Amino acid sequence: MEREQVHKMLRDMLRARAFEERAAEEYSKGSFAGFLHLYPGEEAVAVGVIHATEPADYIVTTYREHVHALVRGTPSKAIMAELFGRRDGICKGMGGSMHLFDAERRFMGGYAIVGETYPIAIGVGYAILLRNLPEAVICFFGDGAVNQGTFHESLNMAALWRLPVLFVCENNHYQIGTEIHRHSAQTDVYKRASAYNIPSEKINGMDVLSVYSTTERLLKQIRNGGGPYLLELETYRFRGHSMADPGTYRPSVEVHSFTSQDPISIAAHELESSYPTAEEIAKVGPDCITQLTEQAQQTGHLLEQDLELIKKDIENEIDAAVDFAMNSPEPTMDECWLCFQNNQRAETLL
Amino acid sequence: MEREQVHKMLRDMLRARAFEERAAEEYSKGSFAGFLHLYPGEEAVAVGVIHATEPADYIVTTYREHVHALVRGTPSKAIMAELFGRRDGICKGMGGSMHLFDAERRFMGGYAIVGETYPIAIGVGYAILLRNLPEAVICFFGDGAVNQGTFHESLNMAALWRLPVLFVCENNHYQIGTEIHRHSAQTDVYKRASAYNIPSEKINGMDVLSVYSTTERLLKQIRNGGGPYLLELETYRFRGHSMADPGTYRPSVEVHSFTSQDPISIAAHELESSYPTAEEIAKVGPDCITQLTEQAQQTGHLLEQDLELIKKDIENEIDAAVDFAMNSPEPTMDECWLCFQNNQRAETLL
Amino acid sequence: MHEEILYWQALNRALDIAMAKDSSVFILGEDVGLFGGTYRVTEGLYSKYGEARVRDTPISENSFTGLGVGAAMIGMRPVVEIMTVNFALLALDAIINMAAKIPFMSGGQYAMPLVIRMPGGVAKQLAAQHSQRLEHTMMNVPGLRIAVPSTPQDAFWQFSQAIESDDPIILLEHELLYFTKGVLDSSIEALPMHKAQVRRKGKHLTIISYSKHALVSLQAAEQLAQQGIDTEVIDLRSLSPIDWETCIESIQRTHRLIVVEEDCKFAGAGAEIVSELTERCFFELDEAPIRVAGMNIPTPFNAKLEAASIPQVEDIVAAAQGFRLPS
Amino acid sequence: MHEEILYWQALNRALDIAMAKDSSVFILGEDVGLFGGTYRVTEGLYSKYGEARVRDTPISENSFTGLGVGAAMIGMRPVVEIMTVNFALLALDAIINMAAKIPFMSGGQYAMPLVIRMPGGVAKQLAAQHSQRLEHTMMNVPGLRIAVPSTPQDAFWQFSQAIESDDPIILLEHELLYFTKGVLDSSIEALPMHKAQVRRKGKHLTIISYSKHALVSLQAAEQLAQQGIDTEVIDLRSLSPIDWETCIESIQRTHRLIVVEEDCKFAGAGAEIVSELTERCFFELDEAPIRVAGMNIPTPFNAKLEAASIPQVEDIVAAAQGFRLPS
Ligand SMILES: Cc1ncc(C[n+]2csc(CCOP(=O)(O)OP(=O)(O)O)c2C)c(N)n1
Ligand SMILES: Cc1ncc(C[n+]2csc(CCOP(=O)(O)OP(=O)(O)O)c2C)c(N)n1
Ligand SMILES: [Mg+2]
Ligand SMILES: [Mg+2]
Repeated sequence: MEREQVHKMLRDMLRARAFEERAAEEYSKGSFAGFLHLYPGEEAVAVGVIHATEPADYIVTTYREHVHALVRGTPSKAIMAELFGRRDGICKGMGGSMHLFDAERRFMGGYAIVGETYPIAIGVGYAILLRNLPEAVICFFGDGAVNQGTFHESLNMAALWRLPVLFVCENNHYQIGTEIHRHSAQTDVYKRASAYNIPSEKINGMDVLSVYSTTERLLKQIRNGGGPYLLELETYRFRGHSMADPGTYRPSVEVHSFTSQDPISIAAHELESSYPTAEEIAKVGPDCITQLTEQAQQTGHLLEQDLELIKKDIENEIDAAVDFAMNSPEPTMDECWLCFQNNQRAETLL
Repeated sequence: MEREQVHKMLRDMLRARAFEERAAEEYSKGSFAGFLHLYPGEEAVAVGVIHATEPADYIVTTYREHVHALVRGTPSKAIMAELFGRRDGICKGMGGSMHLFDAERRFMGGYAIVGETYPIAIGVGYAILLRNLPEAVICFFGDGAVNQGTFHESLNMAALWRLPVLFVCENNHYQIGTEIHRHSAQTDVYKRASAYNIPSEKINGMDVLSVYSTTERLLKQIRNGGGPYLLELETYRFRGHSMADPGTYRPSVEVHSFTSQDPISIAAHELESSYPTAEEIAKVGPDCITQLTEQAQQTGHLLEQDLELIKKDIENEIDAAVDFAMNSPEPTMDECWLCFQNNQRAETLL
Repeated sequence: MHEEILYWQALNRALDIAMAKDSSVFILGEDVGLFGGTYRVTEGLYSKYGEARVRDTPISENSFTGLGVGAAMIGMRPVVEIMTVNFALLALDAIINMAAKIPFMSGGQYAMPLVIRMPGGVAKQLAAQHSQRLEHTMMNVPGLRIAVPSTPQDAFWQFSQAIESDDPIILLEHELLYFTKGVLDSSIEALPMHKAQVRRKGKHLTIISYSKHALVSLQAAEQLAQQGIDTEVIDLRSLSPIDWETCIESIQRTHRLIVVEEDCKFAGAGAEIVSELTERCFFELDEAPIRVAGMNIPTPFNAKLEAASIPQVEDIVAAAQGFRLPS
Repeated sequence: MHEEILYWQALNRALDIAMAKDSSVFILGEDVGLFGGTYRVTEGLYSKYGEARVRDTPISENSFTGLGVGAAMIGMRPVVEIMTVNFALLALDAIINMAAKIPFMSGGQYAMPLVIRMPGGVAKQLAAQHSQRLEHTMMNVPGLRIAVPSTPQDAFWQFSQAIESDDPIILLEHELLYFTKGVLDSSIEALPMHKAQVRRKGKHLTIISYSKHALVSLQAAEQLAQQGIDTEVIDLRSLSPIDWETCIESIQRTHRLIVVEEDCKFAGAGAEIVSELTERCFFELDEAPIRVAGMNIPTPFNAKLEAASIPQVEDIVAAAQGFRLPS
């Protein structure tokens, strides 16, 4: 893999981590309320998958989607302002954390009702089919979401009509507090695809490089008319389900074993000579320090300045995003109605 | 297999056929309206399965359920009166053809919304589990019903909690006018069960003997705590989907090939020396005449009088059922409200 | 062009014209293709436009309705047929949580040019699970618009307008209307999508209704006329938005109001109509407004009870006779 | 026994008592067990009654609600928790087509001792998909009964009564009530399940409300009292059936009516209340009844807009001030 690409992915993982930790901080400060579902631990999934997409591809995702939007290219300030509910948010403050949409980047939305991403994805896929274009749809969903009826219904239709959809399961082993073996009779999510004659596989979702290369291969195949595919990515969230959930239902040894596989450290490892220092990494988040430090000690780190630069950049970016959000005005009720009636255009209703 | 048992099953198949053809006749005469979904061609399924049940087992089924109720033991007159919407109908005229319920016989209802049988069945199964009883639930559904989300959701829960449910797919290859390969990406229904780690198999649903013996074996296993199982029965409906559907979307060669497998003729074959005459069989329905006649000519028929007696009996029974239905009064609005408020008993609402 | 046509044919015509004109229009639903549609609305279109644009679906209401939502987001103009409104209970997440909310939640980034057609209402002995009317449920959802055409002309107009609109629109078609006949004049300009229409002028009282019961109300009005009661009948044509102005103008003349609906009375569509008009015309009303509506009971299978559970001509006549009219 | 207790604790208590007493009572829903319930209602029950009777479910709303229906048919008394009312849109087939209709369709053969609990309403910046109120949808379904307790005492009583009833009952719990405190007195006899309660006596006007907004209305009444406007506040406690007598008796004294609801105004619960009471008290009303209700818009995420989209104390006060009171 190109060093450049790895570099970009590591950078996006670091941005993702920094963005989310900052969002948590702002939430705790009371800058905004509501449900806030964070992504630390799962960065390799969104980063690996989305880096493999083309601008013409579409992305459909869930309420845990800040990072997906960020990686897709939505400016961090537009996302942060949305979390703050402000006028300059990507959805003008109407959607909030769980409902980021960015039409320009074909980012088809964050959905807060579990299981909604499938029908949206096959709908976009159906449109692509009718238009006969070399485009693909990426449909993200969690392990818990697999048990919603729409999974079954949508995968069947995707297979029947060979829709260009890559179904990506972010299997973090939990549906809020319910572990996968307590919510699914079949804990290998990828095996469920056979019920629809959809090919599938499971790979390590903590390894951004293989996520990237697998996705790249699959998307090519899908854009060439290969039909739908299901990719299961095993991953882990370091935090609780949302800010309201301390995640205490998980044995600490389990949490520890996964933090030692921190995807950021795994990616950094690939950049061989560019390991960050323990101090630098400390800023990323406590969960990966030990691991990264160890690796850094073992392999040495050459491009220290580069990494320092990246970190600095990111810090500045996120600071700027928060500033921007804070200074963006609250939307007015008039603006709210405009968003609502946007589609009526020149139509005469009565 | 005991000759007695085969005899009883053949008798029930003939009753089923006669009941349904008479229902069609009454419908055409205008004795009642609504949707009427008939069972000719599929008799071996209901008869084979239900003969293998115990009185303590429960049955959940669809809108195409007259025969299921009949075989379970609901008197034909109570069913016919329900089709007529009369007071002495099994549901007092409130439910009609698609909604037969018979609590006494643990016949948990005919459901007209495709996919409803699964949740009801797992609910009954869950109650059995909590009560720790050696009982099973039989859940019938069509091939089209497999694509409803509830199939997926319910089978997962059945497997997770090892509920005592036998899922029986009446695969007649059609969802109204849509053939199975046009509605399901996976046309072997039984293969879908693997997505939930549920064991399954497919057998010939035109062969009442194997349906019976397979079901008997499976129910024993389920009552002994073996967990859920999915049994796919390949069958065919000779008529259209309902009285509103002439079924013209099916190639006549296809219809012909299946009528030549008429389950009644297959069952009769087992009774070796008891073949009916062509004239006798003519009363059963036109679709199986040729086949039965041929077989009869080839093998001879000894217990002609027996069969004649059965046929006569059935004719009398169905005549009596129609008489009964016709003479049963229409329910009054008062009775209607009583059915509705039946559960409030002595409760003070306000 | 002025011709007699059946209601289903008017819908078929509207769809055919739209599909011929705009390749982004497609229809999907159970048995809409090869089979030609349960109520024939899609007859002939499968062979004309092919299976991709006239798509037979599995029995997966929530997901194929959601498919329509996704396709509409990127500029297609899907028409989803839900075989009957009763099955829409399975698709309400797609309709309410997705179609109605995405344009707003996205801050106005997405249009939602989606039409969802549903036959419904009490037909003939279809029993409780197949006789529902869900207008009240959909009315309470901001973002949805609801058309309830009662004539072939309106069916043609409103379906065509719905396909052209960028908002999600629900078309409720009463099952007993498909084989009713009426004039379709394609030369006259369509009424605005949601405008109510006064079907009969009258001075003693105003009946407001919609869909099949607008026609039942007209029959009642004819009977009342013979008794010297001159009844105005308004066919709302739309349940969201509602054309209050036409209603208010009428009440200002008649000072008496009956709202007729097939839906269960308790929390049905009529509740909103009576409530809003009372608030706005309180001092114009000489007597209490009356709802003539379906009984609060699941629809019984028995034919007589079924008929008794929804308003008949006589019920409306009796209600009108209860007024103390100025002589 | 007379104690201060939180709303969620009252629900927890009711369930605990019912489970201890009757082994046919069980609860199921997402994270009700090991996790202890999103709003703590099932806290402690998993360890006390085991995982079979406190069942964590997959995210399969329609089917686990339907599971409750099936179990209720053979005599269990299931309590289904739908994590929030918004997800009930996925379970409406089980609720409306199954739970509400089976007892009737079977000719009265089956009871349906099922309770479905759902948190809901506008809480704090949960955005459009998580801020809904579906009371209107459920009200229009004959066969369902709906309780909307606003205090710990009512939560305790009504939940206990719901579990004991053989009818399917929906318990709507406002998300902002769980951590409100109130007195629970287990020595006094419970009010009947669906009886409305006059929370404040008054002579100038009647406010009818329910759930959280009954409390908001009380606050408004206090402010109005300081301005010399003596307001009666009725907490309906039940949306189906509705205790009309209590409402009518009040209107006969005050002659003025305001209905307050958080739900969208258009075709919301208030429409039924105003409509029925207008029909029945037309000549008792001195002025047009008023609905103070939520705006007809999906709930915006922004906190200020969110607050502006539902009635606040000032909105109620302003509405009351609009009346021309006798001096
Ligand atoms: C239909 C529905 N039911 C329940 C919820 C509440 N809920 C939100 S997230 C969640 C867990 C989802 O788990 P999973 O799909 O594994 O995604 P993760 O949060 O782990 O990324 C639940 C139950 C919901 N939002 N929608
Ligand atoms: C949810 C729902 N969608 C659609 C229908 C209309 N409908 C009734 S029967 C049927 C076909 C069912 O096919 P299958 O499950 O194979 O059963 P079969 O009729 O062949 O016995 C359809 C689409 C329905 N009743 N319920
Ligand atoms: Mg998960
Ligand atoms: Mg079939």
